[in-house]
Amino acid sequence: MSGFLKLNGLGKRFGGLAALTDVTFEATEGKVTGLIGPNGAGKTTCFNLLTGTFAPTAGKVLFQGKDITGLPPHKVVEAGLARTFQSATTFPKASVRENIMRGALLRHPLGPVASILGGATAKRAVSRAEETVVEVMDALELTPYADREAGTLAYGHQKRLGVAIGLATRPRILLLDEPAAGLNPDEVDRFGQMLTMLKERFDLSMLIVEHHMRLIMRICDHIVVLDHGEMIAEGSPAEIQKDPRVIEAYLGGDAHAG
Amino acid sequence: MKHRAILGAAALLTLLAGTALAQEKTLKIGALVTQSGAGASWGNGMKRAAELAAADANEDGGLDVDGTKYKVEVIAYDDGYKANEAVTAANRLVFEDKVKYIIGTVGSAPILAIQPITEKAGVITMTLGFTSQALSPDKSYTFRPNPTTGEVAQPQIDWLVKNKDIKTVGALFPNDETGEAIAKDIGAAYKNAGAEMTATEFFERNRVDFIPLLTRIVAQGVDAIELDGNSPVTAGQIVQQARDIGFDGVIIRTGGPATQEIVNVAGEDATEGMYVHSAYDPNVETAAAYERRYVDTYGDAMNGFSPFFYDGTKMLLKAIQESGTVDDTKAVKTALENIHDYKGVLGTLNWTGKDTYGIAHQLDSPFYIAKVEGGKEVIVARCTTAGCE
Amino acid sequence: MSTVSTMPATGRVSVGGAVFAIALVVLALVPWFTGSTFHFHIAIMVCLAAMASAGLATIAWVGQLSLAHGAFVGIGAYASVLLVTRLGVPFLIALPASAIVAGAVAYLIGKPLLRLCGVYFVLITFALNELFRLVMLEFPSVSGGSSGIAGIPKISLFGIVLEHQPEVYVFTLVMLAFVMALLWTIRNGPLGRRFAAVEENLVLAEASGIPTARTQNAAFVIGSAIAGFTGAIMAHYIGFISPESFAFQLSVSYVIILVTGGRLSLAGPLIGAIFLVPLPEFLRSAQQYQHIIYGVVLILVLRFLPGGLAALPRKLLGSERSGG
Amino acid sequence: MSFLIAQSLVNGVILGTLYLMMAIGFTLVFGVMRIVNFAHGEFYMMGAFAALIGVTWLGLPYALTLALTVAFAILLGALVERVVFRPFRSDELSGMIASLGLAMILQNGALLLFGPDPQAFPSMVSGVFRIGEMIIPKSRSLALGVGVVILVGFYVFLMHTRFGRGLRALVQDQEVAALYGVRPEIVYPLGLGLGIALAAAAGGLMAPLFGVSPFIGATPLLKAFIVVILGGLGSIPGAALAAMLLGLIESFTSSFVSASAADIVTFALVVGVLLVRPSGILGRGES
Repeated sequence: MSGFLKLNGLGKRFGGLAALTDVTFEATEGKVTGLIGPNGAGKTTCFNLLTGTFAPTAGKVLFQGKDITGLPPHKVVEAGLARTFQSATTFPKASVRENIMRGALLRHPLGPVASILGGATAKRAVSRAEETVVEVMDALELTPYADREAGTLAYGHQKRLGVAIGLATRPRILLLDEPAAGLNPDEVDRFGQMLTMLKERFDLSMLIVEHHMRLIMRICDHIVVLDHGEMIAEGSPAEIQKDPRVIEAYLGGDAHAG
Repeated sequence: MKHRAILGAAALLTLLAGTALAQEKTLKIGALVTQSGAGASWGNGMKRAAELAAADANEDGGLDVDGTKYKVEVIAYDDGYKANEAVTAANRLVFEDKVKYIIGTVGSAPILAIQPITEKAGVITMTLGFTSQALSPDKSYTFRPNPTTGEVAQPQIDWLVKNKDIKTVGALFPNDETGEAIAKDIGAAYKNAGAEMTATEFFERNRVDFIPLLTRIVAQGVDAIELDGNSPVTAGQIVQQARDIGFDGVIIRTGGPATQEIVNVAGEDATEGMYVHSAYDPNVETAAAYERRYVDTYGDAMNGFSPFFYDGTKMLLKAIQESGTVDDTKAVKTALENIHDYKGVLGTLNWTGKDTYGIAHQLDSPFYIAKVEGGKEVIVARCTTAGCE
Repeated sequence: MSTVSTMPATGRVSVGGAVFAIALVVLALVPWFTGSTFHFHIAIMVCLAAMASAGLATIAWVGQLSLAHGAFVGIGAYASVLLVTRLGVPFLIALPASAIVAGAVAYLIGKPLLRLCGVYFVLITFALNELFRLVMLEFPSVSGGSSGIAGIPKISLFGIVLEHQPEVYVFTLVMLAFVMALLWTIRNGPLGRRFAAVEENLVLAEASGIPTARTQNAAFVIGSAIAGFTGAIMAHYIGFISPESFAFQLSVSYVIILVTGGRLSLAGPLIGAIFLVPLPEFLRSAQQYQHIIYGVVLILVLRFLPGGLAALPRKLLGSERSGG
Repeated sequence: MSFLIAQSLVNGVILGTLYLMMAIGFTLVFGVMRIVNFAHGEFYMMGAFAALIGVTWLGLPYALTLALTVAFAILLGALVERVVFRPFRSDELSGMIASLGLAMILQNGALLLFGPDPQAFPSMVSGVFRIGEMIIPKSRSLALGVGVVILVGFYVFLMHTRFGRGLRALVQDQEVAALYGVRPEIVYPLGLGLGIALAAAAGGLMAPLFGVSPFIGATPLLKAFIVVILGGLGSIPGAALAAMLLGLIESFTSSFVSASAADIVTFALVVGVLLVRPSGILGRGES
């Protein structure tokens, strides 16, 4: 296997402090990979290294055989890795439709003259991107709110809009940063179902960082566990639940068995 | 919006009131001076000089021009020492207020910026701006009623170099247009007098710490330090800091009357034995009287340039009377040029500058070299442009 | 507005827009009604301030602020004056050239600096404005040093010299219309969409595939080029420039105009300039309070009218919508 | 030559201490409130005027005047935070523009009250210390001594009091600070108060050396800017390093080359640091 998304000996130091050390795993194409660990385990750091927010101090990230280590976030997205944010993150002053459009236009690039002055080329690009917008809105059940200002939506809808913007960039893999944060148990369940549906409909792979164990155990095919910046276990949900190192890490730290 | 409307109405009323007053013949003089920011002390000195001169004329029921009495009114606008704002104010004075005479500007940049307007419109300006470009034959409506370094430096420096046996001089100047112009004049004057300005430093106008610069100058073993071109406070700081690091040579201020402020800042000990340019002899009663009147009227210390502009405005009013017209500025200009041996508060005044500027629009007034003793000026030599003794 | 369906709908305010447009035209004609040369001069200064502030607005549209805007006006002014007086280039060529010079300098500065976001960039532009002034003072052979350059030739088009204020006003008005039209086009095109995305949420914009640093630099370059363009016209109208003419205070005055007018709307700089440039003429009697009034107005507008005066009608009508 | 080097060293340290007092207050206000305070220089100016009023008008002892100035500045800071900055807590850009407005109000208010003319400040001490060939004016030694005492006091306060720890937590991370029970209603006003008190203290200390006028705030503000750009915004160790570096560079370049060279070298350094390490020597960056 040439590898889909591969982390190879990834490490990050802030000043003298190691936030992440020698993390190596692979997210397989067409699967959902979970990244878990207690607070301060380095999940967010790992996520930020993958998405280009920070450059790693050691190791490599390979995506479909291509080295994407240290690329800026917009290049990472262009390579086919879209991300969502922990809190509801939207363009608050634009409509839902416009929010998604801003993601969708990534796949319809323009030359410098057309991007400054607009014109027929630019209009064509927009109308082509419109197809993606309609499809994504439909998939995330946001069509009824198409013309609402994003900042006025309910929290749950804003979170869905966040996923919609990511999806509109037509990624191969969607990276989700604690998608269940701030949702009530009912919403979490529905969110889980929606993710499974999206995975089929858009032929996606996923990498999820999450605290919410029930969600993780239900939707993940493969789980990676971090503690104190190091990888302590990896395997199927069933294997992970039995792994003594994982249990110890969680009991010793701050358990989240919600 | 409501407030704006009220403001507008108030402005309109003021305008109407203005027109009503204009029935009794008004001679409007613009004062385009710096009233905000660091140049404001000069600007106030000039504006108030014009006001005091106007008050003199109005005391006798107005300025008598060919049988008609004119009430003299000073309209003051601020230029903030900036060229752009000076152009706006000049446009307003010339085209809106229809002013034919302007006292101003303070700065060199503003005068150069407004001259295209004033010269074209034939508006007579009296500027303080030290730049040599302010006066030239093709700018025939601009006068400068205060001596600049170019006028006073040579005779004073000749005298000091000879009498104090000075061979090398160090000097510090602000790196603005005034500083650079003065540095050039002073440097040449020392050279002509047979001395050499061996150490010259330029600094940002806001600088307050001179010890590094003085350390360098003093290390070169200069006989004297020149302070001309610096504001009174800067000069005071330089004196204090120079004495602090042990400089015991002569300190000279060839221009810029400000001895009292320098003594305030530096203290009597540090200033003892300094040689300064003085615009007037305290023994000349008219000059002292003007200063008392200024202080009594405004409650502030008088800026050293104010008496020049008082005399300058008085000369301008006299020229208007002599030409018999308030509108024909060409005639007024000629009359002003032809004033000789005017008895001003500072002494006998004349126009000079034909050789330097190509036009005799530069005031020539008596001046003095004084030595500071116990914080007070003591006149040691009297000077004209021809020399000191 | 635009035919692009996904842009925020502004059809509702089109009546207001028409009223605004008519008001602008009437205001632009005021000097001819009064016939006062002084009013023509003020009108020219309003146009120049609006133009420069529109450049600053472009930078504000990506959520940035440049405190070196005055310096870019200065770069344009010096570029044009040197081209015209030293190389004998016609003004009509020197004018776009000065915009290009200012834009190029902005590009070189913005490229490394716009990797830093937020206030850090502002802090640095503050220092850059000062650096411009010091460098110009250091090279008197180019800049005329602190004495500046006087006697700059007036604006001339195809051999016709614009001697009088009304002629200069017409020219400036046309140039302002040109700049505003350009900005309108940009705002409603793909780049404007990116600007809005970056302004609203920089991190999300980057994660949506928008190269935010490059987008911000594009806005900085365009805005600074407009500043340079303004500077060229200003220099040839005023006839005098010196490093002090483009000091920090000039940058601050553009910030005040922009914030008061409305920093995120297209009309903001226009409205700000129309209100604030003539204001000192009304405040002559309260001259010493003038700057205090500016300071208070600035804080009050930020606090109670964050969209500036441009947002006032909408606010009064009780509508919560922003943008436009 | 060795005399010049030693003398420049002493001058540079004195300048560096002044810059440090300005920059630490500035960077603290940024760290706590995320506001780039353009009015910081005006608080230096107000400190100088407060000292002038205390010493020459009221005839109070210098030390008491300085203490009162600091107390007054803390109260003023708390007031300014409430009235001007509080509404802009989540909006860095608006807060910064508001501080521009505040600076205009303060400077022109002082102009209205005291007039444009610089005021003379009587010397507190006169004479010099001589160490070998080296000369240190006593007035500067006094300013240096008091400045160091204030800075050390501030350091102890920041490192070893509950409130100081709260401030540091806030500078590190707003959310973490909330977890540790740092209450913004108290910490914000006092943070701003402390920041501007340092500026006012610097103004009061430097008044006898450099004079007093409504316009004296501009230079210290610019120096504070340069120091935090060099050292990294929000970094106190960075500010300390950069302030000393700036003081020494200015002093040595002024003494060995020229004053205008000192300005150019300073700015060249700023540009150089920005190109190589845009977030400052010890800054954490923000991208």
